[in-house]
Amino acid sequence: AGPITVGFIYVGPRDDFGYNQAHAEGAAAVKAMEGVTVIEEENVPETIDVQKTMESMINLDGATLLFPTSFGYFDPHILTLAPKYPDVRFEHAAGLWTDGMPPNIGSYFGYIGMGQYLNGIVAGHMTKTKKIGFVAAKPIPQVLQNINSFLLGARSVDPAITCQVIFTGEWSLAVKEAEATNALCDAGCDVITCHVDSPKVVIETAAGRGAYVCGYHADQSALAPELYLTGAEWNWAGVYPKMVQTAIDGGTLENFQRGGLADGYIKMSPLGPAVTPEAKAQFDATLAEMMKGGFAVFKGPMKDNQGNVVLEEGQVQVETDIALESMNYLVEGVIGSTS
Amino acid sequence: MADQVAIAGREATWLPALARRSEAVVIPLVALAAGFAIFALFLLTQGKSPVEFLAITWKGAFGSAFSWQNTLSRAAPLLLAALCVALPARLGLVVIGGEGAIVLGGVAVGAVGPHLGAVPAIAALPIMALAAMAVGALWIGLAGALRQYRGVNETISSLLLAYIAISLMNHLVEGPFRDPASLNKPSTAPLAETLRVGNIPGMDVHWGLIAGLLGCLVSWVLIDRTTWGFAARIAGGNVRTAQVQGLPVGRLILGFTALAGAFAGLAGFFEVTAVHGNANGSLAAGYGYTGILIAFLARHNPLAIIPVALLLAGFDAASGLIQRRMDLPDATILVLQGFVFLAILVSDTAYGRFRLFAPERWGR
Amino acid sequence: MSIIGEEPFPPGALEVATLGMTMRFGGFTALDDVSITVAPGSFHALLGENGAGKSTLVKCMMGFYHATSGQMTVDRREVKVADPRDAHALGLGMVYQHFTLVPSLTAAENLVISRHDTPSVIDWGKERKALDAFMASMPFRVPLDQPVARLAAGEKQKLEILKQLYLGRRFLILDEPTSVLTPDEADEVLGHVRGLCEKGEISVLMISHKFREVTAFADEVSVLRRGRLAGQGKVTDLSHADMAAMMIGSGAARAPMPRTGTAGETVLSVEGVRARDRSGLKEIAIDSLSVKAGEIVGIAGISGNGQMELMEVLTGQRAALAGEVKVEGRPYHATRAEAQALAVRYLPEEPLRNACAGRMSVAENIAFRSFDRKGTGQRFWLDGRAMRDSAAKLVEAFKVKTASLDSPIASLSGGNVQRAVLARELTGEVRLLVISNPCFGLDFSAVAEIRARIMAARNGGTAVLLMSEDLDEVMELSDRILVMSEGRIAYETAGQGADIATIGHHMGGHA
Amino acid sequence: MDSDLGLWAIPIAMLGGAIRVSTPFLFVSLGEVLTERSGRINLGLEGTLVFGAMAGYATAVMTGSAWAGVLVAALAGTAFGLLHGLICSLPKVNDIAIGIAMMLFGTGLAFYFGKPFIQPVAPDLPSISFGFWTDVPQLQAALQVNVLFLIGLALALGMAWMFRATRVGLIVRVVGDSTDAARAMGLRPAVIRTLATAVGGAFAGVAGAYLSLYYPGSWNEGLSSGQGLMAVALVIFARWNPIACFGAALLFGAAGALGPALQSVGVSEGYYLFYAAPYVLTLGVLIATSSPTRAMTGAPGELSITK
Ligand SMILES: Nc1ncnc2c1ncn2[C@@H]1O[C@H](COP(=O)(O)OP(=O)(O)OP(=O)(O)O)[C@@H](O)[C@H]1O
Ligand SMILES: Nc1ncnc2c1ncn2[C@@H]1O[C@H](COP(=O)(O)OP(=O)(O)OP(=O)(O)O)[C@@H](O)[C@H]1O
Ligand SMILES: [Mg+2]
Ligand SMILES: [Mg+2]
Repeated sequence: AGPITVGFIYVGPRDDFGYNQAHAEGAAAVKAMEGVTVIEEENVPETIDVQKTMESMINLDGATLLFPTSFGYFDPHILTLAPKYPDVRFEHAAGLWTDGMPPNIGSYFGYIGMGQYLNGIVAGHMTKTKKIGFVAAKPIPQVLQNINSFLLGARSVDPAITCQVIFTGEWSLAVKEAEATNALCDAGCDVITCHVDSPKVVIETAAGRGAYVCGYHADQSALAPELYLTGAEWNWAGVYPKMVQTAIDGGTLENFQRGGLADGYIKMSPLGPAVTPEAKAQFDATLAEMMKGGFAVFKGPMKDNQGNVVLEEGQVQVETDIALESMNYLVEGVIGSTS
Repeated sequence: MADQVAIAGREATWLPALARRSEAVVIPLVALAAGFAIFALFLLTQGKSPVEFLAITWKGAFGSAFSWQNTLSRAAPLLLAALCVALPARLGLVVIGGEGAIVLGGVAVGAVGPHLGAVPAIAALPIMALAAMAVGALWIGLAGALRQYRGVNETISSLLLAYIAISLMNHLVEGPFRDPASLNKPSTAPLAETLRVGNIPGMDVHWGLIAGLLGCLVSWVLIDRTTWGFAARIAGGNVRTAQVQGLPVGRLILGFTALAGAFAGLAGFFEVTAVHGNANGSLAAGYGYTGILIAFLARHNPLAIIPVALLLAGFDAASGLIQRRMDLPDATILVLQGFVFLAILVSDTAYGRFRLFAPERWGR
Repeated sequence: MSIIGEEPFPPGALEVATLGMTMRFGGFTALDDVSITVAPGSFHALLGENGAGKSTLVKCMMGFYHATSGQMTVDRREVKVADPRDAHALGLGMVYQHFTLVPSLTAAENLVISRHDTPSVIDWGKERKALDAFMASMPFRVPLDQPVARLAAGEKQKLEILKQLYLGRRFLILDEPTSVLTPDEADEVLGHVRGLCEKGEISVLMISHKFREVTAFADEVSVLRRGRLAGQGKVTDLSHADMAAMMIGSGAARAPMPRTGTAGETVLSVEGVRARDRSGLKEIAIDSLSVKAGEIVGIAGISGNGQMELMEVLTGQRAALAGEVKVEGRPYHATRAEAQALAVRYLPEEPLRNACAGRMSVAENIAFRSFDRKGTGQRFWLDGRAMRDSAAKLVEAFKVKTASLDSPIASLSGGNVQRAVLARELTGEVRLLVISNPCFGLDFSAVAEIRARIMAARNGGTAVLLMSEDLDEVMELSDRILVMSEGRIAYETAGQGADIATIGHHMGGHA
Repeated sequence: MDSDLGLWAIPIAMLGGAIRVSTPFLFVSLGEVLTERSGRINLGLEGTLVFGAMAGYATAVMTGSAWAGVLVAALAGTAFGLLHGLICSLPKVNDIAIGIAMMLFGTGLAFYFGKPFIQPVAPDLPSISFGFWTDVPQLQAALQVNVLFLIGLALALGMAWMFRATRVGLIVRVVGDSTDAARAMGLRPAVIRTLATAVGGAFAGVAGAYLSLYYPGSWNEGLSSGQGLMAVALVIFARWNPIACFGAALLFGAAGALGPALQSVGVSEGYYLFYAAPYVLTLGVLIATSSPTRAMTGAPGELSITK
């Protein structure tokens, strides 16, 4: 196998302390490999622009492996282009490849909900008000799963804990994220995490109000060294070089690929100085359990916050369960609604 | 005033006419070059080669068949978005909320499309286009009506309406109109394959481009060649005069703002039918705002919109290549656009200064 | 600026003189070797056609323009005036042809800010006391707390003059100061100014087109023609005919306009019309007004008494709250179709502001009436060639001076804009012509020509409604004269033998 | 800690939101009031604001002083205002179009030079606690008032006084209302407009610094969501009156806090519609206070968009 050109496309700036930065760190790891040329483009919107960017990378730079990393790039943009360029491999984060889709598409992702469950455990130990908060962008399955996991982690400590969620409606909207964080603090939440593209604003604002924070996407401990508890991080730097190596070696990349803590897809930020020994103990124990694989956060009986039963007694959804990727409810104890 | 003589109308020959017309071409071109020149200095301060930059920009925007198609694809929605500004401008209205009409036009298609399964495509496509245009017309027409009947400044009302439209769009595609199967990207239900608008034969550019070009042409004919357009120009030139002449100023304002909105709505139609296949949050891509700039650069002349939109789309198309090849940040192209557009707009001051373009001052 | 170290000028009226003043704009000589002396305490009139160079001369004196050559002296000392500030420092002041008050500022604010020594922080309590004291010493006054935009034109003109006096000017230039005043008001204002001259407080140089005022108030007169000094003399030595001859050259005495035919059927009738005025606070009320074919009905009145609103009702720009306008017995709402069917035409005042689109070409402006007509039907496609052809004919017939048919109409001089508008509105059949101040700011020969055309239309059977603030014009043209005051028709008289004093009194609202 | 305020949470959150969010709107609109009162419109303040945010943040990172950041943001804003003012002094140049281009230009330069400053953390501007009298933590938080907010309030009052009772203020009004009158007074309208535009730019730069150095308090490319443009619109809403600008900015900030506050008390359906509240409210007030027959009161006579 000869030299190979790999393209990375980000929807925002690549150093956003968040989603894009996590991918860019993966790209940096690929760049360090022998015989690989990495090309990158940032701030590419989810319109015809991304189609043309991909084509431009293919046609003008000779890229044969693409990592368009934003959720919204998959349908229709990657699905449109893949049949046109059968020799190019499109690897998409979070997409849901199903039978019948072009074979040169791969969709990979990590079980980051596990990380939010661990966040929740620490939060459950640290909260005094028994109320924790979540700043969320949009009510899509991945976000709902994160919110639910966060609360369920906390409830594994104390079933009386509730989680308040506020949706900002956009993946990146600094002032609204700050306002949402303030509203959560006003509502009495004393541990806060989030799922937006760039958690910097949420972390800084919450810490400014004296709340504990749990990180997301990347390590934000530098932003609030005292109040940062832990965080659910992507570990693309551990994943991408392997995928690229497989491509160079002519091996086959899976169309559908997922991984968790055990596979090195995600990792947790080191526990912060405020974390109590009890919290650390449960965190460590659960983490060890998860590293064995097959951990289940969602176990019946379980109701959503409208009172409907979502999982029957005995029903268990382990981390690999594909049904988790179409979650459309908030569990009992989450204050908020999905629409 | 010895030089001003009563003249007969027949003096026009081709040379003075050409001279008078060429002013509007030569001045912007010189300004364009000047803008590039200033930007070249900027690049030098950044330790980059302007020559390389220019070569890459050319390559990325117009240097190959692929690049041309890249540019044309991006130009398609911009043409229609710019018309949404240029048409009311001929009536003296500054409408800056075209974005709202684009996104709501798209939502209309996303809402109507899935119910047209039983209708043959030949009828369904026009129905969807009409729905998009009607919603767009309503939205911008509302700004026109508020101006006409309530005296509300249309610049601010259209801007507010655009923000409202985007919120409404998000609400609808993530709420009432959401397809439950759209997981990670909340959207309306996907359009049937038959209801998708494809590419222009032989090109990798969708039909929206043709619609945009036709829109510009039709607008030009309307403004320049019909009595309606003439009436609108009178009203735009001096509304008091238009009233004294008994021209229906209110109807002209409503008509032109509605038409402008319809063009923007049509842009939304193509975004959904040709690009996304459903309506979702990506409809708010900022085309409406880019359209403002294009319309002003084109001095609200519908035909001039075409080259200006191509220039802008070309910059956009080249932007990625510049990032990748020259290791410059993506904002470089914004800086370039800033220099170029300021230069072109500043060149407005040069009109009427040169004897070369003013035949009546020749030989003096 | 005056030379440093020299003594200040003694108090009281100044003598101001120009010596061989010449001003060129590119190749065009607007002012050619003009020498004028205004004696201290004298009231000097400056006459001339439009474009003769009057404004240019005074602008050079005030430092707006820098004369190409020539000098200026103040109390026999040569002075250099680099900008208006220098002129002000010397005690020179000017009231402009167009108002230079700031509309949104109150009268008090206008006065205080125009002082050269306005303090950085204004103590309004103190200023008001000083202003009240100043006002008390004046023969006429103006409300101080109203924004100027709400003052009537007459009040604005008074305020302009008050402002100069407030600023302590000792040499005053007045550029057509009375065009918006009633004869009574004009007499009052100019009489007061003349009184100040006689007291030796100021000298005055007044630009005017009105011989009556020159004769009544001025001591001396200078006449400019095409930038040259065409004559000078004591007012007592000159007749109106002499002055007119100096202005337009070889004695082109005008024959009185022929008035032929008698009035026919009623064309326009206005019954019980009520409408809000601009401010929305007052109403205009026209109980009954009619104009017959072949008749000119003149409406006299000071501006701001509802003429503009009446014009707007007739042109459809302002909704009537009650009443009915009929043309040829049919209700009329001023739509384009009605105006075309009934042959109703308008000549609004300030044609560039109200009857033209400044940036559109002369040919296009001339086509405003007819661009959508094709014979008797409607036209959808524009016919550019026909527009140009007919514009070319009309430009020639009405002697519109323009560089080209494609020049923007805003680049034409005032008189030529009015000619172009006349060409448009007087072409074809005209059954009703509604006119407002057709000759405002135009010169002598242009005025004569325009009035002749209006008279010709009347003689041809057109019904003409003429609103004018120029009483002479109303007197000269009208068959019947109405006076408008406070939004109502206050007086009516036949044109023949009307008494100017009575009309003036009704205009002022006292009678 | 008694933290459950029930529905009281909403007005308190709106109060806090008004205080936190209004400052950038306030500064930009005050700057625009000054500029428009001089007869010029500057639609490009969004670009100035974004550049000010970047420049202020970068300076604070490099010097360690947030106030130095504010100063540099003001200077950068002055430079943009000056450029806009000088360009618009040229005959025939359209100030609306230049404003739109300046928006692009300022944003472009800010993004270009701002890349290295997305990551570093800058010191924040200080705030003053006015909530000492209460032990309701929400109220205490809401009454954390940044110094710039107070400066903005003082500026609004000061500008209102300036337009009424100082020579500078009257001169700006003269120039904005009638070029001819200004010339006749021996003023130089182009110079005065350019200076007013420059100072207006400085205000917008400070608005940007507030965003990056206080709330939300970091620099990234999505920092401004159109505050600069919206604030320019608020000026018309406030009828060119500085004190009304203060009210408009507060109202807008409070309306913006409504969405998150409602979600936090459990009203969470249709939050996008609540997010539209500031715009709907502004439009509603505008419609209610406009009239087709009366001209806009307070509009400077020389302003191109209201002519
Ligand atoms: N905007 C403009 N562009 C070009 N030329 C102009 C412009 N405005 C005025 N002019 C020219 O300046 C000259 C002076 O115009 P002005 O209205 O003072 O004429 P005037 O001497 O009063 O003539 P008239 O007797 O016809 O009123 C005219 O020759 C006119 O063509
Ligand atoms: N700035 C200028 N540039 C070019 N030509 C000018 C300029 N100002 C005046 N002129 C020309 O100089 C001549 C004299 O104009 P001026 O304004 O002095 O006339 P006027 O006697 O005051 O006329 P009016 O009665 O209309 O006020 C006119 O022909 C005019 O076209
Ligand atoms: Mg004059
Ligand atoms: Mg004139």
